[in-house]
Amino acid sequence: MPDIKLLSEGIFEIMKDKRQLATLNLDPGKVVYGEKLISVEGAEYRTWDPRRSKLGAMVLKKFNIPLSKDSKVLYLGAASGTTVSHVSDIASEGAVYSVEFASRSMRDFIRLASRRKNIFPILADAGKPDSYAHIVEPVDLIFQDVAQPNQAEIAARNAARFLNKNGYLLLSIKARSIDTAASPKEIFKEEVKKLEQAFEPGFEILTARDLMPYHEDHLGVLAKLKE
Amino acid sequence: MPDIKLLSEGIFEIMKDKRQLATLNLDPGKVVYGEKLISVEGAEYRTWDPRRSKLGAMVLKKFNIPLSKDSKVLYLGAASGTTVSHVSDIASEGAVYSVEFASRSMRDFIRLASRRKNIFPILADAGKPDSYAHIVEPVDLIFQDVAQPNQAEIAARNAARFLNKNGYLLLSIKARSIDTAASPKEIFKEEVKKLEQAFEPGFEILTARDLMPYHEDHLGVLAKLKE
Amino acid sequence: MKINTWFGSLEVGSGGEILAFDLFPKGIRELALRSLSLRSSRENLPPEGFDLKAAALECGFVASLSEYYSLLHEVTLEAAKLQVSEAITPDQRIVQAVEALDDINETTNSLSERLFEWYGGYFPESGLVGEALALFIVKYGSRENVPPDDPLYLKARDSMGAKLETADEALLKGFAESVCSLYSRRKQLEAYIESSMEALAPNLTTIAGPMLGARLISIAGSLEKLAAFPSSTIQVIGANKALFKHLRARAPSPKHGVIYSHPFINTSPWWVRGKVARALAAKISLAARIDFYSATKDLSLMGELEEKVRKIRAANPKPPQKR
Amino acid sequence: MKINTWFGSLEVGSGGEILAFDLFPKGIRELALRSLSLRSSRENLPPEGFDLKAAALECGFVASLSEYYSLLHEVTLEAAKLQVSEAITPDQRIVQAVEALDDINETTNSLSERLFEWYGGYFPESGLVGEALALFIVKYGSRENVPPDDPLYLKARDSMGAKLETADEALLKGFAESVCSLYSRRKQLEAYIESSMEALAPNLTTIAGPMLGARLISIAGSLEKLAAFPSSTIQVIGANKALFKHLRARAPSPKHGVIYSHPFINTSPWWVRGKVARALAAKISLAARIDFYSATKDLSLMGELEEKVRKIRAANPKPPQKR
Repeated sequence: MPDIKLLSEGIFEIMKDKRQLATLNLDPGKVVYGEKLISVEGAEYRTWDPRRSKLGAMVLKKFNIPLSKDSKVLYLGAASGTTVSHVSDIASEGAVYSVEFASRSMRDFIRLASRRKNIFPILADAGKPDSYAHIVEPVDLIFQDVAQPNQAEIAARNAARFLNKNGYLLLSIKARSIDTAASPKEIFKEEVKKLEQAFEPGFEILTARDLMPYHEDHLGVLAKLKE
Repeated sequence: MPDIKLLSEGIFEIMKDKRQLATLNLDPGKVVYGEKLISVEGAEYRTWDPRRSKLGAMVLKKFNIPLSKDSKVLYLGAASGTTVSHVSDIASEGAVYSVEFASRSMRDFIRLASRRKNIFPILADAGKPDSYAHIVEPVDLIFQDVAQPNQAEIAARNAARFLNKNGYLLLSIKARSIDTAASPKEIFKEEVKKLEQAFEPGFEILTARDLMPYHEDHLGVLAKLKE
Repeated sequence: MKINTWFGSLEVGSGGEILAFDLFPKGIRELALRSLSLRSSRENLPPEGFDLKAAALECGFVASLSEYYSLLHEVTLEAAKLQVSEAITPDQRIVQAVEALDDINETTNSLSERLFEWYGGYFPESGLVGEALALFIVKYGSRENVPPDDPLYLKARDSMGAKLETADEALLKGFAESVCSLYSRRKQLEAYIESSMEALAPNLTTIAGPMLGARLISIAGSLEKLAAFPSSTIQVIGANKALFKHLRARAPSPKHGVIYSHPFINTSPWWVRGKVARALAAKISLAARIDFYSATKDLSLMGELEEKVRKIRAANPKPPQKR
Repeated sequence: MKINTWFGSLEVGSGGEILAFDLFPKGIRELALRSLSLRSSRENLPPEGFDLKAAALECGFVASLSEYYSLLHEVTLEAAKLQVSEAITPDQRIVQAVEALDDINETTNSLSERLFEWYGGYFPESGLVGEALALFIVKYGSRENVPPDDPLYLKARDSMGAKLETADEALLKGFAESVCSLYSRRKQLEAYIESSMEALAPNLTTIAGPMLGARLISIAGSLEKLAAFPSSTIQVIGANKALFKHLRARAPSPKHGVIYSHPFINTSPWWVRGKVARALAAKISLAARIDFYSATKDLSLMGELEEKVRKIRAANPKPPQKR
């Protein structure tokens, strides 16, 4: 029988052939993006590939992941739902408001969302939080992976409107989407500074680590609102 | 008007935009493999790309090229005729016996041979010179580019049967076709030794140089029969 | 203060207490449509941190949290589906056709080469390539079937090609038919792109030609994005690799991307191509903007560009001297 | 001493002088055929350094050197053409079909993906892929044409896909037709390869199956070459990259190349696959040799292999313990 270790609420490490990250499948029997299903004593786990998920990589890079089974989450940059599906597994009794701007990705994401009651798909520009203010409630976590040059500003605007006082921001910064020419290190320094100071409300950075070897030139950031 | 320099009998360097190797076209107006035609005072030159021809590279690597307008040549490894066409230009009143083993290449080569009276196509294995002994006369030069592991032996056998006492051998050795694993330097040393000693008749090496930057891991060799 | 939510309009006091409300009917589709109509309203937004679900409970819109989430799930899903169904705009349809054409071109070339190589074993002297070869094979199969009145009769009769067996002939004919099908697909796609471009972007089509214009839209992603690009970007669209190299390693800035295929550039002498590309890109940018914002045809654009190119060429009759 | 030349048989003295001769008629084709027949003769070769053209002049076969060269040019050309026309042997025809099939597979996949992506904008819920999707589009075009008795009727009616305009429908139908044409081409090629393999190499076909057998011949270049390979080579045919790495950089030797697709290997547990591959390669090598040298079907081959594989599996019921 595979060896199972709890890494964080709802997030497991399963030892079967090799170490694998996994969540408990909220939609038993169904696979979302080609991942493996592993059944152990009646529970079904879905493996989670950190190379295909920034959040998965953050888990393995030992970030504190502020997610529990009744978390309310605003997920910016849902894409076709690879990572959202795991967030939905973890926040099984919570709510995952999932914003995605590309209608092509939303087409695929809808298939996932229609099978999971805790996902609320929103086709909108994450840079314009007003456009979904009539839908989204205050949340405990904003996860953001939008690959936009103004991502610090986007995070601040959404946090101002939706983030609870004690809530967290988890952010993935892709150096290339800020500036294709400058060095990733410089970019990261600059972006962290922007998060701290450039916009209202400012953030307090709790953790900032690159996501190597799972993602090249990506910085993961955990932050909360400045008091 | 382009500047023209004679490098060796029948071989020219034309300065037009850049330095270009060329021969006088024996088949005016016709192009063989996409090369350029340059007309100067009624004479038509065909440019000769050293990156597509071992012999062309040998010219630029300052090998003595023992070819004149009435040379008799045995060309082993004619392929589809890129280089043979230039040999045919140079030995315009001579004879180019052209051996090629692959019927697919011969199909293309026949198109070239049918337009040039001094080319005699022979679909045969260069390792079995007896099979064309009833056709080929004694020659002044054997040019060999066969990419076979036993190329030293092939050269010796053909030289024994067809090469004039004062004739020359021009050989291109591709390291990869001898051994894919050993270092090219080692291979070249070994092959030169074989040419000198391993088979009857032995050769005297006159020149041996790599064909960089035109061909990687290729050695060009000029040799004559031992006295 | 009045605020709009997905389930109704509320009148909220300064402490956040609900003073009055006007709830929407509970139909999924209707709620979805209302939700979509609220997207762009700049007024009556809920205040920061406003708890929508508590308000919905308080107004009696739903009886429980689980009803709230269940309804919101259906409504957001329906709204997203409605948005997706409207996402395929006329310029997106052109983009799809351009992408399909690229695939068709690539596969047609690869299968044509295979056919040439394969049939070459049986009739290497035909001198035919591409669609002409495919049509020939569909018509005759073996070269033995070429009749005396065909111009290729003698070559077929005297060919050094191998004899084509019946089973292989059927195979080659079938393969050639597929190749012909791809060639007619190419023509159909090109005709579609030409007529769609004329309707969607008449000015861009005049300046760039329908195929180049469509390719520019396709690489930009939409006509809107193309219209928003500065003309210096349009000049190098499609030269991504060279541009990236330029930004990273200070290599020379690329002079032109896909617009290189425009006859004004490729018929110009090399030393004025950069200048012509700059003029062309500026006019393309203008044309795309007119097309996006007004969609009326400006008949003077082409004449202005021709005049500009004429002047550039006249001012630079000779190549620059090498230093 | 008697010697054979392309223009006749000569009787030559010890000093090289011609004592007698028997010249061939001067017809080009006849001379070419005679020349070809002399290729494999091991006897009566001209001595080393013998001057053929001087002899031809001396015997009066030609009146001048220019006549000699002109005639030899025509004769060698004709001989080469005759050889080329006979080069397409039954195994070469199979190789051509395998190469054509590879091209068809690649293009079919790429166009199928494009069709899936493109039509997905109009009916993303269809759940169809590949040929089934292409056939569906050829049949119905827009999802609005799906009749109530079709199993996809409800999904089509409620789809979030965009409305498909007439012009785009025609485009998509045409594209789907081309894709269908490629799928039927695939089937035709596979059927050809199966029947040709059964005729050319019945034993190889029994052991490896027709498609894998054909692929092995194709990569080897011919049945003759495949029959000449040691079984250790057959085991790794198609694993060129891994093999090269092994030779260059002392990476582990690859265990199997294209034979990996054989059911005996891919249904075996991973820890016996290397052993099974070795047994299979040995039997394939034997089969190819029987096919090349005798072409009679050996009915015991398959039973022997099955027995061998059974034994390997029985002897290794469990994975090796990790150290």
